[in-house]
Amino acid sequence: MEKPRLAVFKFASCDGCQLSLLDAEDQLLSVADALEIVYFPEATSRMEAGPYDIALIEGSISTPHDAARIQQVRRDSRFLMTIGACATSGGIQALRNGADSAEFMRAVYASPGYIEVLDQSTPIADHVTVDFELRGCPINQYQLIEVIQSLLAGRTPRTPGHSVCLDCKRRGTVCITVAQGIACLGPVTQSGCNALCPSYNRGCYGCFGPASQSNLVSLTSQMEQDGASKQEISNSLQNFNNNAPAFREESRRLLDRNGEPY
Amino acid sequence: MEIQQLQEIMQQLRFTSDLSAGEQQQLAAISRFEDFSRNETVFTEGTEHPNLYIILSGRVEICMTIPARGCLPVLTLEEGDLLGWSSLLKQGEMTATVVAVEQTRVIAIDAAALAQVCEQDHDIGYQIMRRMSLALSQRLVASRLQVLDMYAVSDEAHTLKQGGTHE
Amino acid sequence: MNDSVQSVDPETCFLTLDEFARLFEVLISRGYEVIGPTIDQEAIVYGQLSSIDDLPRGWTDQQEPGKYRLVRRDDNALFGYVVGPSSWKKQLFPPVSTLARADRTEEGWQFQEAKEETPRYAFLGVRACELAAMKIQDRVFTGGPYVDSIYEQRRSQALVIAVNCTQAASTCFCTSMETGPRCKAGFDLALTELPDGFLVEVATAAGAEILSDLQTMKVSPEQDTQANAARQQAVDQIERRFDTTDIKDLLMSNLEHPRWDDVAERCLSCTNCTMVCPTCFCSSVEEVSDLTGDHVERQRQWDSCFNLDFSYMNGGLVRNSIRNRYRQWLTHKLATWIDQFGTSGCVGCGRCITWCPVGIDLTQEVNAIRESES
Amino acid sequence: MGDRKIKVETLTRVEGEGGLFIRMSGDTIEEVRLEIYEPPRLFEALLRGRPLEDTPDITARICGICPVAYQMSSVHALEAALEVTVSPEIRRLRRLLYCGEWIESHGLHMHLLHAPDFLGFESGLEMAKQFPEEVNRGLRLKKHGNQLVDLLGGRAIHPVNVCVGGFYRIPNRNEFQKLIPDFEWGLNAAMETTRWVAGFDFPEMESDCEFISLSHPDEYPMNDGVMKSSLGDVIEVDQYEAEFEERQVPHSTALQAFRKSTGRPYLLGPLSRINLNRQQLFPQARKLADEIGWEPVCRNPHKAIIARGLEIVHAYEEALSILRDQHPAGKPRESYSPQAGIGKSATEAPRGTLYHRYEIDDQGKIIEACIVPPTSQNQAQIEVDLKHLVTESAGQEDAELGRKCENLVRAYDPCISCSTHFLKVTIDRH
Amino acid sequence: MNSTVGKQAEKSDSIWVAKTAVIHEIAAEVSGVATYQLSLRDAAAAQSYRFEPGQFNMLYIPGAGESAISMSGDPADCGTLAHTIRLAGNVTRSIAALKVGDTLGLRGPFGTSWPREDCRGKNVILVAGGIGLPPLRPFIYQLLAQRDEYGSLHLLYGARTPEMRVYTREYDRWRAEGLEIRETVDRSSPGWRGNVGVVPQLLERLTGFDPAETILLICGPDLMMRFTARAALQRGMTSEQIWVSTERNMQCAVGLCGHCQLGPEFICKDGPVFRYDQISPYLKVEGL
Repeated sequence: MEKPRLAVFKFASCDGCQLSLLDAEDQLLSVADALEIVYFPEATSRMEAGPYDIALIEGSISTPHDAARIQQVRRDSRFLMTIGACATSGGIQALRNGADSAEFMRAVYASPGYIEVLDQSTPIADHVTVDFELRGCPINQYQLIEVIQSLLAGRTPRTPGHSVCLDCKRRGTVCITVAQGIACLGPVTQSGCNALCPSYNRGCYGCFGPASQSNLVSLTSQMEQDGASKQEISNSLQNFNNNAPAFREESRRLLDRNGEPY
Repeated sequence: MEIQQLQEIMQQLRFTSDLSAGEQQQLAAISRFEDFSRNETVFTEGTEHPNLYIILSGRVEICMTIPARGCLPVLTLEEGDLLGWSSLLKQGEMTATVVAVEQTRVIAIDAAALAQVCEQDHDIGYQIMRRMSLALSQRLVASRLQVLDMYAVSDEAHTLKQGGTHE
Repeated sequence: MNDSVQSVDPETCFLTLDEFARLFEVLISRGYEVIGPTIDQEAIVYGQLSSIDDLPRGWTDQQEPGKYRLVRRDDNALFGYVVGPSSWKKQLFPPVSTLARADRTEEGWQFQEAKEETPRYAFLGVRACELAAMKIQDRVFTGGPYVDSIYEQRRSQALVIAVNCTQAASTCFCTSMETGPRCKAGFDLALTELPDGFLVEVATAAGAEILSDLQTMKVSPEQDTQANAARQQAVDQIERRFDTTDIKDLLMSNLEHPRWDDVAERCLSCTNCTMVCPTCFCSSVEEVSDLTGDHVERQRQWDSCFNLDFSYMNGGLVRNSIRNRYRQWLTHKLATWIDQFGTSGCVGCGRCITWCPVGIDLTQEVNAIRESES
Repeated sequence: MGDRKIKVETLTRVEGEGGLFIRMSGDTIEEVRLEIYEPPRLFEALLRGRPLEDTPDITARICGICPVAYQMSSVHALEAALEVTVSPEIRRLRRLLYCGEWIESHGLHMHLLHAPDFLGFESGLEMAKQFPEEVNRGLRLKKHGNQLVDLLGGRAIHPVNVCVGGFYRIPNRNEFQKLIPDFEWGLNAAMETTRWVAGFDFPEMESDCEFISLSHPDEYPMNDGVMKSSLGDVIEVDQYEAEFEERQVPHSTALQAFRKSTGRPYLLGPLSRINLNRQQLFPQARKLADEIGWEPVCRNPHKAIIARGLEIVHAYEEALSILRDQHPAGKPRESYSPQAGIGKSATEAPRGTLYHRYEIDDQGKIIEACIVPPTSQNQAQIEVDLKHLVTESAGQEDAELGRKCENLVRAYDPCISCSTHFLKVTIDRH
Repeated sequence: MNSTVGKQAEKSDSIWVAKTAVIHEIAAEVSGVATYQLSLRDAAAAQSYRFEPGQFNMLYIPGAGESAISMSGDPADCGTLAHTIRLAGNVTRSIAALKVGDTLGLRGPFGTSWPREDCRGKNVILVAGGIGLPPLRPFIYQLLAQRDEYGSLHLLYGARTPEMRVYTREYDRWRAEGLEIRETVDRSSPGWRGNVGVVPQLLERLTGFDPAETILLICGPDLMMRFTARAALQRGMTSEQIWVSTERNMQCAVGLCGHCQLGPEFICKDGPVFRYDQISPYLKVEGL
């Protein structure tokens, strides 16, 4: 049987998610054995054209060139999977979406005229059909391996959708909000990090984006009751998944609508 | 002779069995037996039709026409089922085409006469309409169930996008 | 611990603080892993103890809906707190355990039990509500036609040393659930803490055997009075009342009550209440395999009815809203549990109230429904 | 000979995406250009107005390969602005964290990205088939680095435990102790690896560049010190922006860094660090440098792979010394109250000096941020060295010349992801 | 009440450990549905294995997981265990990838069975919808094996389309042995001369039985069961005469994991077969 052809593509991102694959030191060689890695510039000089069986996409779309490039990648790829917050929600760089992007460019570049960028940094799914999304900033290496394993076995990958809280309890972390009054996005954030931050005595900052049916209004109301300002709460939602609809809407509700419901 | 025979049968049919003898007789007076051979059309969608039917034996199918797909059967009716309510309710043209799937014997009731009977005697009219409502409500429930496609293979396309599909 | 061997009228004796300190070495030398209260992560949790010094000496907990704080006591009480975020469920029904293994061989799949050595626990500091919770989980895991061997083995080997509450938190309502605060059954030894030692009730042979390694004293009438007063203090401090009259019918006849929508606006569906609950027992099994897929383990993990996927069926989700999931949890805990196991699933420990990040109080939710009825 | 253009569309085995463009007219080299395709992500702009506490988490996202470096430079700069001094214990732990990143990043670059060039493979994964022992050893080293960052930072990529003032939580002694056996093995393995790469067949090359790195009297430079130059002078970190400047050069659309006083580009990174701080290496690393005959000043950029090996050895030694002597006792972080001010810091990322400057207001919000990553500073020097290489090898076929250039670029371990928000970029690939 | 014979054969066996089953035969039924004949590899286990109609096994593909699949073979022959499986999820897709001779894991049997004793001396109407026929088939075999002990026997079967009807090859034999079969499909297709319409209508029309002396057994989607039961109640039957086989997310199969709860019932352990009065209040509540 021919091995599935794997390609890894990068758009606007930090490289961390594709590094997760190279960081799977124990499985890396067996992954490389089970698949043909035919396009993965960070790891190999082998650069074959499509079609690809599995394409991993890192990064968001933020330039006209990338907007065109992703279309070709989609045409070339049978199973297209986005990896990480940039690709699934637009990434930290989507913070510019609401802002004056020309002003943003001027703040960083002396003569921004050279740089051709779109006003918005958007997730891959805004441009092409995505077959599977792996969340996280960065993604969880074990989830990535599980997905690859599932694809090899012809299964639907299993990645849990529960909140961070469940993982805190499974690993025996005491709730930092209740016991210490530390603000935490855990109750509304999807698991995947194994409830990392609370185990390091800090509040979850939402790397894996909103959990399904997350009740943000209730959590942010509680945070306000505990003394946080709307600006501070909104700020806590404006991280790597700021453009994920649930976080984005709640942040806007707090700031633009002064907390009034839509 | 035929009226008597009709009346006897009406005592058995679920549509008419618990009507009073007088009412059954009134109904029998405006009814007659009719037979359709296999593949014979009972009435056609878009036409006006004088009769209402109760099926005694055999089977008919209700078909509706979709261009390029032809006349598609949506429901089959058999013994005891009511057919052709449009003619009684004076809704104008028939809403479907009905064809006998096999040799079928029906009681054909003159719709205009039945309407008149109901009009003149609201007691019997109430009885007839109540039964018809029941039959139609069952038909309606059945149609809903059909629409819901109960047996559709609900593929376990399980949360392909993390969290995404549940929102 | 086995109910049937518990004597009806337990013997009582007194243990000085010094002798109590020796209890640890006695237990450890007898091969027990001592689990009890200790301070970790700004809370009193149940963890492995090696000496009396690991106990939360001089600390107490203050609790209210959505809030827990450690506070210094003005004495050196060792068990001067109420209950914390952890329960003994963690030891008896571990958050993660391997149920079985599968290995692909030339003759096809081979399946075998995942044999793990069962730890022999001595639980120190079990509260009355927690004894009730263990009894409830006993029914769940061992009372039906199918017995969960992991639970059963851990449970049957465990020594239970209860400690009577001498104070209560604002979230406690064990008196309403008739589970406390006095430890009445289900223990090997039960302690009541006094300033200079412990009153010890001996309920089983196993308990007596442990005590035989320690110097015990006769209980003086003053000590007895003191202990009664200490226990009474807990009773007196319980302010929360919860009316459980006909609660099953009340809830099951109000499955479409608007209050479920109301609580759904507040509920985060975060699973915290179910995770801290000492009786909640839902779990899921995950397949854990190597990349070849030839060696697979089935891992059971705590799960929660608040999880969206929990009710997944045929490509859809049965309880696809927070309202439905909260209703499931509450009606199960307080109503249908009675049908299934003959008791309420709630012991009145108040953990779900304290550890809810937004302070949802199940007693208030039920009261709201009850009030709308009358 | 007429016009000649050589284009390497996509540089492989480097972090981030870029290309290489060479234009010659006859024997004259008109242009040698590293092209950057990475879209800008505007970090300095989006930091403005945010609480300073967010900075280490956000700047880490500039680069998934060296997030620790970003976190280190940012917390040091912010602590400077806040006038916070961290305890010796925290300082030591920060070095330990940095050791983890160096081991991981150097391990990755040496085994999976760079070594295949010397042995003729498309990738480290391909190379593993013929050199399983070496690649597996490399993966294990890399894994140790990750384990260390994982323990102290919470996770290998974008650690969560670093904060202004220290850490959120300090792991307990037991957690540190557990790593020691692996690290003892790793120290020996790292020496083996270094001996292995030292035996590669290196192309002859001499770069007359200026080496610059942090320097510290008592320790190998990581998160503290002054800037030292191979020209002999010393620059205070405070003077960084006064001394180094970015300029538009005619042959490139990118801004490139030069030293004002010399008007010439300079080189940061492992080669510079070793050349300037060899005496501060831990004993075994220093001994190994002698053993493999490391020159007093190595000017061959291809040999940076050996420098990385020596630095891994050093990182293992230093990590072990910290791990063995770890008795967490003090508070995990220093407290502070917000105050208006400006803070600057430079630390040594695996690829070289990473400079941060922040201006904060009295509420603790960021007013202005300036981040200067090593790769964007090295770019000018890389182009100079490329030009040199092209001049010497002009007679070769396009493909061969292109390949040689690509190999040279890889020797610097450029991190294009990092450099982008700083560099002027053109998105036009063609 | 109906019996539970799901206790493990040997006390020492963990309830969590599957037994190795070998695939003997795979017969395609209809699109996406096939019947697998399995046998337990361990001779002693195979020897002692017994099940009652209505019960299910957990079939296990390591790595993919377990799936609850009804027994669909003849309970008189427990040597081979038939399971009719529809491709739906990870597990069933993985099973579909297996071939004759391959192995998989099996735990069971679990759950309650059809009320054989209640049926004795009564008319029995079996109503099946779609893939709801396989769980009834063992009971059909059982009824027909002792045909004399029952009154009239009817099978009312509704499928989505004529092509989706399962076990059609057996209908003639069943008819010959005394089972009257009526079928209907939701959607007709060319050449279909049978009924079009939904299953409850078959029950509405059914004549020649005394509702008071009849037991109705229903297996199919929740909705189909509710409306079939409704039609039966309209015909004068009582809830006590109606039995249904329900479906929820069965995972542990022994009532210990909580997934398949419906009201007070764990479907895996207290069901899947319930008397209608016991379960109907909960079937009607949305999202319970």
